[in-house]
Amino acid sequence: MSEGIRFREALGDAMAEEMRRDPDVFVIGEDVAVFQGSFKVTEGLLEEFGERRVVDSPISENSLVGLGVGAAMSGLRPVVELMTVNFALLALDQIVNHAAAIPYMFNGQVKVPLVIRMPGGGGHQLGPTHSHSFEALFLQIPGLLVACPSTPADAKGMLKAAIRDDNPVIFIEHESLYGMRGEVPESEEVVNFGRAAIRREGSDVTIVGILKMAHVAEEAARILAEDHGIEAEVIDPRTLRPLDLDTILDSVRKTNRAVIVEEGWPHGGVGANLSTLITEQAFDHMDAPIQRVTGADVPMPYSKRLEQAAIPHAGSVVEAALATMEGAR
Amino acid sequence: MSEGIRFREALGDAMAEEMRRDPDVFVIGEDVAVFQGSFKVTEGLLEEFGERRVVDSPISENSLVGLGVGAAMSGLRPVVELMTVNFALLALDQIVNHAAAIPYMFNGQVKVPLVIRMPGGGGHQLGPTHSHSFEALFLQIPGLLVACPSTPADAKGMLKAAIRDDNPVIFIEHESLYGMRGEVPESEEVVNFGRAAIRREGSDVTIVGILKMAHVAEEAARILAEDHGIEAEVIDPRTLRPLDLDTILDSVRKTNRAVIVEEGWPHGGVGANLSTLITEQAFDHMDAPIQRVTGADVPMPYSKRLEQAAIPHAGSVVEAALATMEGAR
Amino acid sequence: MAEGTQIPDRETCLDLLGRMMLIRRFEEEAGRQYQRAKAGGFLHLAIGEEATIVGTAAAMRPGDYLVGTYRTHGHAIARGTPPSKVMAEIFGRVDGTSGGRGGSMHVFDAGNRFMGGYGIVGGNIPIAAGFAFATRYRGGDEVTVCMFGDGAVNSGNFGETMNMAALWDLPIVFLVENNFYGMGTALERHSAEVQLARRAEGYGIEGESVDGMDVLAVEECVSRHIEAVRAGGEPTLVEASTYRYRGHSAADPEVYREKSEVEAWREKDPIDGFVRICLEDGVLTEEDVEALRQEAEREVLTAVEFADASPEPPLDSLYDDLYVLGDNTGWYAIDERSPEPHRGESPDGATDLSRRLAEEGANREVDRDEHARTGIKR
Amino acid sequence: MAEGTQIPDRETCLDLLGRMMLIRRFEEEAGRQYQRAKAGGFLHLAIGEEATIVGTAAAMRPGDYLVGTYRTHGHAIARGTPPSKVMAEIFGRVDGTSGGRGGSMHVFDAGNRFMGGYGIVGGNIPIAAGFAFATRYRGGDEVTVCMFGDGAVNSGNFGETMNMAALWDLPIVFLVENNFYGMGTALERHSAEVQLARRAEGYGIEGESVDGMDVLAVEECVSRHIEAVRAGGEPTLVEASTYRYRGHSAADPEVYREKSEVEAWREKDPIDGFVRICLEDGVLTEEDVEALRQEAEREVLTAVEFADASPEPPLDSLYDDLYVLGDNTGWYAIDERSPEPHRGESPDGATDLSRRLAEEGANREVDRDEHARTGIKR
Ligand SMILES: Cc1ncc(C[n+]2csc(CCOP(=O)(O)OP(=O)(O)O)c2C)c(N)n1
Ligand SMILES: Cc1ncc(C[n+]2csc(CCOP(=O)(O)OP(=O)(O)O)c2C)c(N)n1
Ligand SMILES: [Mg+2]
Ligand SMILES: [Mg+2]
Repeated sequence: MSEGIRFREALGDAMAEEMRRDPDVFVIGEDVAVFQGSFKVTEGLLEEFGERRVVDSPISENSLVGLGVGAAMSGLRPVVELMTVNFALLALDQIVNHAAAIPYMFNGQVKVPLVIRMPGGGGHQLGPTHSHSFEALFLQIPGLLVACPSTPADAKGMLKAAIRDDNPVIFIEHESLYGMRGEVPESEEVVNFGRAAIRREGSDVTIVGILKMAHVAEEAARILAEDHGIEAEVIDPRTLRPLDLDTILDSVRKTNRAVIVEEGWPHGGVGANLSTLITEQAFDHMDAPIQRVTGADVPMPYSKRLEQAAIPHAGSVVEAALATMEGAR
Repeated sequence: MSEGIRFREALGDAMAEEMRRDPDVFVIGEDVAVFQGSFKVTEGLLEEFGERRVVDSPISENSLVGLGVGAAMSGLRPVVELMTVNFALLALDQIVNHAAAIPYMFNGQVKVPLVIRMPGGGGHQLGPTHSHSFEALFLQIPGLLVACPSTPADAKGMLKAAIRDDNPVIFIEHESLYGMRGEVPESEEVVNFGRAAIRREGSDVTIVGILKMAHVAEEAARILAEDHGIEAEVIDPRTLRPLDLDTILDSVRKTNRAVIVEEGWPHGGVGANLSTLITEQAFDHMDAPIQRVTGADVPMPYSKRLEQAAIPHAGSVVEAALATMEGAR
Repeated sequence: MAEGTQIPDRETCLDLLGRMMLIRRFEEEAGRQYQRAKAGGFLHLAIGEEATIVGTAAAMRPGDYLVGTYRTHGHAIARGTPPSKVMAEIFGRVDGTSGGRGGSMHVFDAGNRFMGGYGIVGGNIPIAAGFAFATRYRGGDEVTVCMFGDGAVNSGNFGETMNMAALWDLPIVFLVENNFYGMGTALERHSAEVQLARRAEGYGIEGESVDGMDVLAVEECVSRHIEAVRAGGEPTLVEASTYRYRGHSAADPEVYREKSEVEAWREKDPIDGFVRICLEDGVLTEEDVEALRQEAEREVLTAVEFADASPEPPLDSLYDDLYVLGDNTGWYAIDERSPEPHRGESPDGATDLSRRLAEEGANREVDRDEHARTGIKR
Repeated sequence: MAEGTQIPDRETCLDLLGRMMLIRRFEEEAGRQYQRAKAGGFLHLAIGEEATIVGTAAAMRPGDYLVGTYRTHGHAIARGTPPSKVMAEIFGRVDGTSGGRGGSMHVFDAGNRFMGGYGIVGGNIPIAAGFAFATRYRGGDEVTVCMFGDGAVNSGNFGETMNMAALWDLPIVFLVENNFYGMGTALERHSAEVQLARRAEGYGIEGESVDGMDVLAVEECVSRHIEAVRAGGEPTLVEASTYRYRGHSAADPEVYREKSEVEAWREKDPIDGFVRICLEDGVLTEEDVEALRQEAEREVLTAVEFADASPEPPLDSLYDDLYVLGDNTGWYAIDERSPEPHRGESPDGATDLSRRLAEEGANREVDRDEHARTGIKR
């Protein structure tokens, strides 16, 4: 058993600390209170903060988010948990046409300091309706911030930053990471958005990944080093809006090669966006086409075998990295 | 006044012809019947086909689409009109978790031969909630087909193809094009998906655009030819799923330069996807970074001045094309 | 007018009538200005619905929250927003309530607790519940009134939010402005139960119908509901029956109803009716009414002048207020026309190329196809 | 059991009891197999709810449509789907009802008119209305029964679809399986009105509550509603009060309810109760019941064997049935692991690299964190 606290505890701690610090912070969502959260992220909050500040919601996603938008416009700081990202589709009108648009469309008269937390991703055989990776959908929307932590420390620091932020924040958590342990710094540490983390330094190829794929990227980098003598630099952008493109560009200008790994679908994905931004701004530095490793272009199948075949693994990332090396001229 | 029939009439004709041909085709949506369609696309249908086949819906977008999904699973061929694409956010759960997923998740036991028509786009001062371009959102979703016609002939031929198709089709119409006239071939002409149209031939730079931006691309090409002696090849992909990448790649391999123009937002957009796909497959042919011209990264402002500043115009496309020429080595 | 309604004092009558006349005149003028292309987009006028609007606003305290739809010029004005700022918004100018960003559908005036202005049918309903939630959370005594159309009761948000509000006893009054049409679809063609107040029953709360053409009846009814809620009662649903004389928006051919139906409703005109009883009662004189008419005329013409004189938003404000800048968001966007991210810290993020192209776009003759002005609009 | 209910004939009793016992045994076994990691994902068992399921199915004709949620193993079996095919689906195998693509939440059997199996709460409701719409469109006499939980009545779809169905007189019966909890949230904590049948009132249609632990009462009530609808009546809402003995899904710590509450409901067990009255009446003997028990045992063990023997879906089926191939869709996807678009026409679209990497992923030891098996699941 490794050191530190679990990812889910880090998130719970972040909420608890912010709730202690600021009486305007409250948590609302389906089964966040009595049930203690469907992934136990809100465990203990009801006991400490009571029903007023930890609120179980009916299964009414669009109105749940809309209520959060209104409460945020009134100056509260709601942390809305959508049970999973899959149900965010039901709330997309409130997210896009309301939360994201309101500060702009009302000319800055009101802010929407709202956090929408949602677990997502595949790998647990939840099938086509319950395994989505929607990062690529949210990053499109101006007016939102989009956070995708991959470590307990980031989970805590970024959630605290999100709660303190005055903008609507989409906060995506990967269900596979909840059990992961890691060292988490002392309480007041905040991890501000828009600063990518370099998880490993290297000069041969840049590998970019978020959420669970940040770990797959690291695993691939280890294999590349051990089996192929290739030193990969691994970057976790941590937030997709704002995006710390500079750190990625600096790396790519050094390595001249890049691989992007994501769990979502290939068309119009996180990788397509990053690949385009990198190519636009570092065209002359690229020695080979950027490789993307993405989830398969299908609704996620339930069968374990098919599901695993549809999700990227380190082996694919290694192959992709090797392909960028082959492509060198 | 130019020749031919209007875009909206072409769409209306397509529906009427398919309804005459196939008794299982019906039209449902808000104000499609008595009101004759909010953009008059369904004008006359109620009169010819009656209330059974031309159905006014309550303002209940998610259930409206869901009802269409169920009816399609029962073997009917519903043409659902969402009054505008902006309201599709309310129906996204039925579109993504149901229409797109069902054939796959039920192992091909049922088909979902559903067409969802929706007008979209900006330019009419409808403000932040009513001016969206969501092509980039829909093209991500495996299981959907995505059509974006830019001429009356395509509008008619593609809508007929969509209605005859056994897959769920997202059919996006640009509100600014409804009044456009054009020659439309005789009735049984169908324009199958997955075949890009080369709107103008040229060898210096490839310009790709859909919907209204297909016309902006053509205008830019005229300016490039007249003012700069540059011959642009203009390609309208027509469908984003399936995507006729081959035609685009053939062009780019000839011109070695590309500009993509789209009305939607810059992050994760149609352009980002295309740019990545082109770069991946024609990396060695690109003499300059692909240029994207996109809508501004803001909710669409109402003010005419701001709105026009947020929407791409031919001038920007010309600048972008010139930039690809500068970038040549 | 309802049997036995007491005519209020002179000041109240002047206030109610004045507000209704101002709103009526404002709306007529907005329609005229729209025809003259001073405004773009959609223009949803509420002419005929003034008693519902003013009666409701009159029942509210200054601290209460009013939430409306995309047909809310009058609602904002009834709450105290200067007509000139509403007109400037319709004109898309910097002095508009929303700085010209929102337009006619997205009027907003936090100062007067007119909390919008929402273009998505039903989208305003949960947001209003959020205001009420915040009030209860803080222990305040403000009441939120959320107004929406008969068409909006069929939106998913309606049922979801009614349940939440009733479940949590939120201090909110839901008010259906039943004008018998959702666009071109008549009430009985869009709603299974046409007595919309009955929609409350499934949530175990009270519903009541009121004559929305009678400003006193509306004021009395809504006051009762607001004060019951303020006193800690459950949320309620009020259905006000009213009518819009004009089309759904500026260019609605109105094929879905008979002229005679419109005429019949005009007989019940809320302003004419109220003038009549005030004169009959003697609380007001013809001269009072004429003075109010002139006052409305003056205010509305001033509003047009003000709006006309107000500048268009400058192009370099395009990204303003997209984000609240802070520790997380030092910059906001990658614009399409410059390869550089726009740094929020620097007041002048756009490159010259970007600025020049944007200017070009903005100043360029707008290629309007026929439906933009005369044709088909919602 | 309800007063005065007539005990049906022997054959019917054997049928009802046999189906309930089969489903009970099936569910218990599915739970066991899940613990042994034969199944993945969520497993939502309906143990305790058999009377509602079987009573409803018994009221339906073969051509009628049944639509359920993600807790529907029993519903499919009650409609006639072989238990072995349901088990194979839970195991994720090719012989599963959905070929292993859908899993426990997405069982589907068009042949027996069990129309799914939907993981999104409330998502099944409008789809069911679509079936009913199609029936009415074609002039058929099939009735659709749409079942969903007490939690689902709060979803936007519920209100939207109730209105549409009532407005258009669709041939559909809505049936709430009220088991008093939506996950860990008790009825009175999620719904403002706890008499869920009352939710019908706002749509002007009839609602009725029935004892969902009494198979005869359910059968009688649902039959009445179905036949009224079939005869051209309006849609209706039936609320069946029932209970799930197990947690919401396989790993629910059940902190939200007392053991004693579960025990109290077990006293009303639908199978025990029905056995008792059948024995008391004499229509069935102890031997009959024992024979049914053995039959259920045999069928379920056969189902497990069948599921175990059924192959895993081959990797090159990953893209099958994503699209119906035709004139518009000759190819379907750009895969992540090969730069080539997959041509649907060629049976073998994937490149060797693609195949190899997929194999590797699929065969690789799955890195499960602790909650995958023992911890937190919905
Ligand atoms: C979700 C959504 N669907 C459709 C529309 C288009 N639309 C605008 S107003 C309207 C009719 C609304 O009718 P009602 O609620 O009765 O309000 P009224 O216009 O009569 O005031 C429709 C369908 C919209 N704005 N939002
Ligand atoms: C739209 C949506 N929100 C949330 C969930 C997660 N979830 C699955 S089942 C469930 C509870 C549903 O309760 P109820 O409708 O009473 O059905 P039951 O499980 O009791 O049969 C929830 C919240 C979901 N699947 N879909
Ligand atoms: Mg109306
Ligand atoms: Mg339940």
